[in-house]
Amino acid sequence: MAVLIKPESFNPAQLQAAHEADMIAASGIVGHFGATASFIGTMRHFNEGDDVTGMMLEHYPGMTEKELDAVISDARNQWEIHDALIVHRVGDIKPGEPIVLTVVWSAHRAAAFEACRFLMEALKSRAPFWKKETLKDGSHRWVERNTPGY
Amino acid sequence: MAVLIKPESFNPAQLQAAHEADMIAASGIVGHFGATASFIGTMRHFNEGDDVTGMMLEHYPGMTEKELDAVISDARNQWEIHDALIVHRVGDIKPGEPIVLTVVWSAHRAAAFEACRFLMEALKSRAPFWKKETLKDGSHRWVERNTPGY
Amino acid sequence: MTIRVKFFASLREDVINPKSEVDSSDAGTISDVWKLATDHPMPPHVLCSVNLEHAEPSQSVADGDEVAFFPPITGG
Amino acid sequence: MTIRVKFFASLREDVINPKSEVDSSDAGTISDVWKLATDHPMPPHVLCSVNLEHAEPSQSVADGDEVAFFPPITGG
Repeated sequence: MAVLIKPESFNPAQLQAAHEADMIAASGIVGHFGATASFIGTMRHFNEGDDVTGMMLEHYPGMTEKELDAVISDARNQWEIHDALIVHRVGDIKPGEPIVLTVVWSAHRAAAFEACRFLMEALKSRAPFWKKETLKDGSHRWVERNTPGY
Repeated sequence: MAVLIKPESFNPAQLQAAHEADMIAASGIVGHFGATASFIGTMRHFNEGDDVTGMMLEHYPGMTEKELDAVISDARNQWEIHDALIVHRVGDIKPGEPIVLTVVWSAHRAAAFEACRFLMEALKSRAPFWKKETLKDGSHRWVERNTPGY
Repeated sequence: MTIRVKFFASLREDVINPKSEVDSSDAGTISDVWKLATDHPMPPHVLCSVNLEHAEPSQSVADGDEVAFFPPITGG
Repeated sequence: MTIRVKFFASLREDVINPKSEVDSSDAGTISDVWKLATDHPMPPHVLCSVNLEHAEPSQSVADGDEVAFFPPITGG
């Protein structure tokens, strides 16, 4: 189980592969999970009908990590999962860059899919991150709310 | 939209990244999707309580591709998705190797999650693949049915 | 005037000496194709297809069709 | 005998000259902390935390606590 807060751009596939390699090495078993579900949230170049050229992601250091750890604990209480990874970007972000990665490894696909989605929804409602967008005309605005996920 | 049948072991992250790079190049836009959901099915070293040392995946060439294309079409009719990728292994497989990859790129996470899961469930019920397991004692058995996914 | 017949997975192993072609003038439905292709009784959970599309055993077949029989699908 | 106070995101920009510490002997609840830290009225959708955990404005605070105020969360 791991939570990473990244102030620089990250490669989701690389972090997922590295975590998986560590997990396999730690268990000493090849083939102990059958299902891996992952989600990548990427910065779009538009939002609410406007062109967005950049974004600043603020967070509350300390509380962020605590909430993300709690989100993973909650997932473990609800589903049988082998491992989980949450990576979240902070700081200045450009369109096309990944913002968030959630991955769940499980024996079975239902648990992997459901827990992975749960991680995303839970972090979006609980983890203290805030987005400030830069629009095409150079103006800034705070994103006021998240879109519903279910 | 792409469907790949692989007779050799494949790297899911690499194929997902390659497809995404092509998609971005084709659209000419960076940041036109916000959500990428993916699922990897991996061969486990156990099933139904027994140690499994290998697996042979048979399929019905021609029908397989047709059904997987239809599964993607059905997903596009139900959700707004930018792109989708299905990769499925055939032939002799070892524990720890990926069997299947489904990826959906969308503007929104609900569509990405739901369509990705739909691809998996639909292919498991429709695409003509059959698994034959090799057990630890050298005996073989056909897998009789898939586990329910919802 | 033939219908091609294929068997997959456990059926391919279990059905002994099946015909790979049957005469289309003798076969009205997929069930008929089974009976012409093999002496085995058709197992209860067999799935079938005509020309690469899922089909019911009662479905009609025609000259040139490819009919396949297979056990429940276990991919993914 | 102090409570540390933090404001995040749009609140950090909107609340002018907030105090970063208030006297814990004057503050019974999180709402009291807001009133001691700034002259602004508390906006309707403000969220708050005590010691890095989500909390309600009516929650009690104690000496040494860290209280934070922030707008609706928009990560992920």
